[in-house]
Amino acid sequence: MTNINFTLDWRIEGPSAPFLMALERGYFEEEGLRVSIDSGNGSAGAVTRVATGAYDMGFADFNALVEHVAANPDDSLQAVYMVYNSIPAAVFAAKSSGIETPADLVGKTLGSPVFDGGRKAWPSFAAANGLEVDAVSWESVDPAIRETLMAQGRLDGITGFYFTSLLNLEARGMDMDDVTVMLYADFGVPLYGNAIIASNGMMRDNPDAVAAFNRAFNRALVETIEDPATAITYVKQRDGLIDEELELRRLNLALESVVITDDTRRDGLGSVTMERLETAIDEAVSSFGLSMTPVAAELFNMDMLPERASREVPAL
Amino acid sequence: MAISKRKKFLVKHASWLLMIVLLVFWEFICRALQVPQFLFPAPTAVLEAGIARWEIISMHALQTLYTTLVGFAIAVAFGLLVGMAVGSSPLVYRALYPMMVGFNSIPKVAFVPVLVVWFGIGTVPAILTAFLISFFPVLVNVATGLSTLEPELEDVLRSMGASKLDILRKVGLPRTMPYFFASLKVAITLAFVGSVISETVASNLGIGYLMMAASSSMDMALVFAGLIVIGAMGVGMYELFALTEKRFTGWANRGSGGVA
Amino acid sequence: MAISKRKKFLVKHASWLLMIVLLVFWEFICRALQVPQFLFPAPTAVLEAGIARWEIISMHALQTLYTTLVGFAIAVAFGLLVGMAVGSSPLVYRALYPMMVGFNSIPKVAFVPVLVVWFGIGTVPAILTAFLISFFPVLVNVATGLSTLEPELEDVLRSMGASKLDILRKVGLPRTMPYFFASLKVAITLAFVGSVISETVASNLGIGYLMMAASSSMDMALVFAGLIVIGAMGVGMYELFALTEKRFTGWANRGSGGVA
Amino acid sequence: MEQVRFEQVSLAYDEGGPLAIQDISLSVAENEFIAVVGPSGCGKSTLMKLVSGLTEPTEGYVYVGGRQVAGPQKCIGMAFQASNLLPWRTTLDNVMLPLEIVQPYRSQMRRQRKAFEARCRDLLARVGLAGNEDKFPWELSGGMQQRASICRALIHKPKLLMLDEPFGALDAFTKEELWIMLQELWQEEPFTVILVTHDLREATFLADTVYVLSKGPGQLVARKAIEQARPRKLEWTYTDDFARDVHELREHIGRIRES
Amino acid sequence: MEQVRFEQVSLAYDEGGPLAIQDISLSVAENEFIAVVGPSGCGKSTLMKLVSGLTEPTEGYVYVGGRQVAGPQKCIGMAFQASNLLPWRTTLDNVMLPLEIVQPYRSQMRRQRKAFEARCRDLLARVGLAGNEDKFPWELSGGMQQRASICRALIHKPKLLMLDEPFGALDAFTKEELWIMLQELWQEEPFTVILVTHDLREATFLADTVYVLSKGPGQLVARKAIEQARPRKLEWTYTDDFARDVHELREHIGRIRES
Ligand SMILES: Nc1ncnc2c1ncn2[C@@H]1O[C@H](COP(=O)(O)OP(=O)(O)OP(=O)(O)O)[C@@H](O)[C@H]1O
Ligand SMILES: Nc1ncnc2c1ncn2[C@@H]1O[C@H](COP(=O)(O)OP(=O)(O)OP(=O)(O)O)[C@@H](O)[C@H]1O
Ligand SMILES: [Mg+2]
Ligand SMILES: [Mg+2]
Repeated sequence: MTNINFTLDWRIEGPSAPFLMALERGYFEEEGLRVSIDSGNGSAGAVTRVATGAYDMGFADFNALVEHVAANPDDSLQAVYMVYNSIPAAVFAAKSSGIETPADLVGKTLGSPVFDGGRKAWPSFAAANGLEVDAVSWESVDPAIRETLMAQGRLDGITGFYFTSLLNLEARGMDMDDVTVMLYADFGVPLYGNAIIASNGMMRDNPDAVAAFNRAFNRALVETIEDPATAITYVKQRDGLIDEELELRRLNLALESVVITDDTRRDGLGSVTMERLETAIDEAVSSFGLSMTPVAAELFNMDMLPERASREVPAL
Repeated sequence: MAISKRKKFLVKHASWLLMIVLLVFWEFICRALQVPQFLFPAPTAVLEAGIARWEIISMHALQTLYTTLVGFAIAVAFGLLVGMAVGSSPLVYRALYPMMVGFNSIPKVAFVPVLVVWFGIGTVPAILTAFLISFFPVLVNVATGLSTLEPELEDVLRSMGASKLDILRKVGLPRTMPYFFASLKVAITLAFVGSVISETVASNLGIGYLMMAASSSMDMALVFAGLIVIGAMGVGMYELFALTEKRFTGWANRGSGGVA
Repeated sequence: MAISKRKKFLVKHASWLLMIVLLVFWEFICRALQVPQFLFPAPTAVLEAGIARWEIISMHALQTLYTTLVGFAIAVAFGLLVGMAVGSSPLVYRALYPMMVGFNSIPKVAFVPVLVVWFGIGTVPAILTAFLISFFPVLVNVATGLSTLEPELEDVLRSMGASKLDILRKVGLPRTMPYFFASLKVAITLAFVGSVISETVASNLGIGYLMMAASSSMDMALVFAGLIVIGAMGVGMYELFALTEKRFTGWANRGSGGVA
Repeated sequence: MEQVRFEQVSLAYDEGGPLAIQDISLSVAENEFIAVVGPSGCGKSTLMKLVSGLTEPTEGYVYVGGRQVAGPQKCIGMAFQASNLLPWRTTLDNVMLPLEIVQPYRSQMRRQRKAFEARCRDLLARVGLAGNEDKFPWELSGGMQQRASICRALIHKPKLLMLDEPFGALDAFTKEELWIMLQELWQEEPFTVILVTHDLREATFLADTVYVLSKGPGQLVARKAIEQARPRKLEWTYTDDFARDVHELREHIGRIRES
Repeated sequence: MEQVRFEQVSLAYDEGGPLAIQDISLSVAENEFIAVVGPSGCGKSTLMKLVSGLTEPTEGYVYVGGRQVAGPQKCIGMAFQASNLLPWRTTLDNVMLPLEIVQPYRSQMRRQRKAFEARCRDLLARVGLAGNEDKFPWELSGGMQQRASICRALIHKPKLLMLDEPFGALDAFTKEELWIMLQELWQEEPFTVILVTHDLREATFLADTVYVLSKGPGQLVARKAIEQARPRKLEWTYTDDFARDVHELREHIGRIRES
């Protein structure tokens, strides 16, 4: 048995379902792994946790990984399974502010925390849609209140994770008919989303365990896609606090928007194409203003992926 | 006599009465201004949420209470010791004080990620954060109490040939008790803040985690129920100190009638 | 005599010496253990980052200093007033104290969103958070100082037919000064924590914002530079109090030689 | 006219506890100088607290200036047994204190600060504390503290002066000088004085009337008028006449102790 | 053998400030009973602090038991001018304090607590404080506090007892009783006593030698041996013999004041 401690990107929520399912159904154990899963504190924080060796593996933002490796070239962290095939970020804007298309954003005020993926990737979004980078002005606000401020009309729009902010806006009484949603992936941003990453030491000492982890996870992911409602029960089991209905919606939104995409239908779950990966890395480097460009092949390790057949997106 | 009895009753139950008044006021505001539930839920909603999930809440509350108390205990011991050093030695005073003030101006939440790397998430960082955030008031008050000790009282002991340690034990510390207990009231609140904050950043358990989880599922009533449980635990601890305080600082409170 | 002079020198410069020792130690640890830069940068790296960006840092630092000081000033005024009420009246003591302890056990960061919704992003929530987090130590210490006032001294004033207010002004407050200044040291650190925390939640300016921005671009050296600037401002404020304190509580510190 | 009046006053510090003084009735005329003597712990200081309204009687009534005492009085100067100087004020500022509190000085304080200060310095010089005005209380010797405290009781010319063993820590000569000083002040502008003392010579020399309290719960056991004319000279204390008066008081107290 | 010795001792509280005492040389034999008298503020309490090592002389040397004084002494019992009882301890516990600090009592404390307590109660009863053992200091009258403080100085049978105006707040009878008690204790098991007092009768009655200090910076101006045999009786104080001794001291002090 190999021990692996694993950190999630965020708190236990709907999208954590496949990880918890793999754990609860014993898929990890079957692969000879003893896995413990902890909640996280942000998808960039997860990179740090794994980089420092506090965790063996984690579920982290691929772009944060790019950033980390660019700043610390000696660290050879690697992504091994691309769970979110595209960055889940989106711009949400109030139609009442007259925003229907990206061009309408010019001169408007958007709010989000400085570390928000959507905000950081804004230059990509702007470039892809023919906007100046400083076309909008930003208010830095905590994730917990950006939707509130937008619902109150204090902000014209926000950036945020699609499946988080959407639900939050609804909960604050906004009608989705009054909101323009611009998912980055739909508006020409090629960035990838969250991936499973593995520490330096893991990749060096025990690559088999990493591959095994991926197999178990992949199995659970496929089953989650097939039956999200059952998958959510594992989340509820782990954390009695959650609202099952809400988390099921969140999970479904995540699956629909960033897990099941044209790319994954074509190449299977978890994989990337080198071509897009290189573009995505370049895009991240220019968007975040990084000082160097990490090598794509070193950032994502294709060898850890389960065989292609098992990664087929199930037909529903 | 009847008036005095009524007054006594009032004094005795003042805290409850005020609390009830405030709750009613809060409820009223929420209803009158139609404050949205996701911003600031009314007490009835909070109560409902609290009762519906009391088992989960109490599990998390116990964890928080545990980490808080351990961190607080370490903080009190450390604060007492360093406070004694600072209060008795001008050298230590000069050397340590500015440093400590500087250190304590820094939000402790900045250290939690570092603690997580060293100790993993969960109990240990919460304990350490509670400790780091709450030792300072104890230190400051103990140091102040000792350094404002009347030299006349010290002389009583010195004239008997008492050692520095004896003086500290027999005069310094008893004289410092009012300061010490004042600091405990501040420190316990900070200890709760510390462990909750650490839990929001790095834990799967505890009221801090509960609050984050609840807020990410937009259950503000539960968030507030968590807050209120923290507050209630704080009050509980306070009442405990108040009992002990009476024993140790009764002499100092002799002036103020019914207070101590 | 030579020894005493050396000792005086040591006492006078102790804080600098200790700080230098600690910095050297920190640098050594970072190098020896090869602590990764993104976790805990070495002082040299922090210094470098600080010098390279000093203009930006000082702009943010000024904002934080401003919000902190305003919040702190309100906290001191409020803490003094309520502390006086709590310290002089058993009824207020009983009614308010548990409530206050409960309230202060709650992490203030939970209120920032509410404040932001009411007052917008930026300065006002930072000031209010600094206030909310830092008034309690002042309140507790002032209340304790007043309630442990020696009745003999109070009687001196009462025998002249002084009003309650006179007694408070002429005996209560002067006697409470050592408590008050002790609490200022704690309160100022908390005020800094409060405004920084509020800035991390919602602001486009201030060290809190700077730290968030720096950490989101993984520039830990800059984060630590921010932390250190906060610490330094804390120490600066402390030195200011230390000067004032000497004037007001010299009488109480008469015992402890060079300390006050 | 009557200035102070006790009507069957008793006091127990703790409810239901032992009495500190018991069933005391006496009356002090305006501008009378009385002395109270009695064994240690008999309740003399307690008596003072009752007059000044710092404590309330458990039974009976106390009147000052014809009004029942309910709370602290306005027209009183009091020197406590322990000097109780405020440690954060210099000697001068301690003596200034009543002028900051008591009317009419209080409202004149702003304009006349300098004059008041001079007045305090004068008084301090009269009790031999010239040059110590800027010292803090803990820099004074025991006797010096006591003298400063007497100044504080006198400075605002109270209508009723209460002195609780004011000269206990002074040597015989200083003490006698202050007796003379006090008598002079009293004759210049008369006021009522209640003096608690252990020194029977002091009581005899200064007072118009001496009251003797019994041991235990203090009860009035004797009242002796001293008939000697004013101003009394120190030489009088060497006369047999004086010695007889002192001796009579002494016998009263001696009798208490035996009983 | 010599117990205490001053060699040209001067002391200024503030560096370069005025002297509190100046150029004092004296020596106290073992088991001698000396008294120090002098005008208020002349430096008597300062002298006591020097002997007990609470302050260091600015010039000169102080020896106790043949050793130069450097810091607090182990064999001393001291009653301060202000009683300085610890407010958080009951009377009994205040008197017990030395037994908790001083050897050999300290190490026997655990086992013999009961016995020590009984001893304290006995002593308290001897000074007339029976029944007040469990009161806190602020519940005692001034004179009662002073008596408790005397007990605290005596309880551990110090080799050198220092009393700074121990009987100042007591009435004449209580005072005389305590004189007798002190003399008895001293005769049972002799020890050295330094007594500061303003009462010349007290000094004469109790001391083997009386030292007179001058005003201002205290200097030794007279030393008078009292030849009367022990045990001295109170009756002696009514004799002309006694009166003459007292008068002589009085004249010494009188002369100081005039100069
Ligand atoms: N604050 C108090 N609480 C309880 N008991 C007290 C208090 N003050 C005084 N007593 C008690 O009341 C009695 C009288 O005390 P009081 O101080 O009036 O005596 P006194 O005549 O002034 O004595 P002395 O001459 O020693 O000063 C004493 O038995 C004392 O123990
Ligand atoms: N702590 C101190 N700091 C500065 N000066 C002091 C201090 N203590 C005493 N003095 C000064 O030293 C001188 C002598 O004081 P001391 O207390 O020895 O007098 P004393 O003879 O005991 O007088 P008394 O009979 O009034 O008690 C006084 O002038 C006093 O002002
Ligand atoms: Mg008295
Ligand atoms: Mg003295």
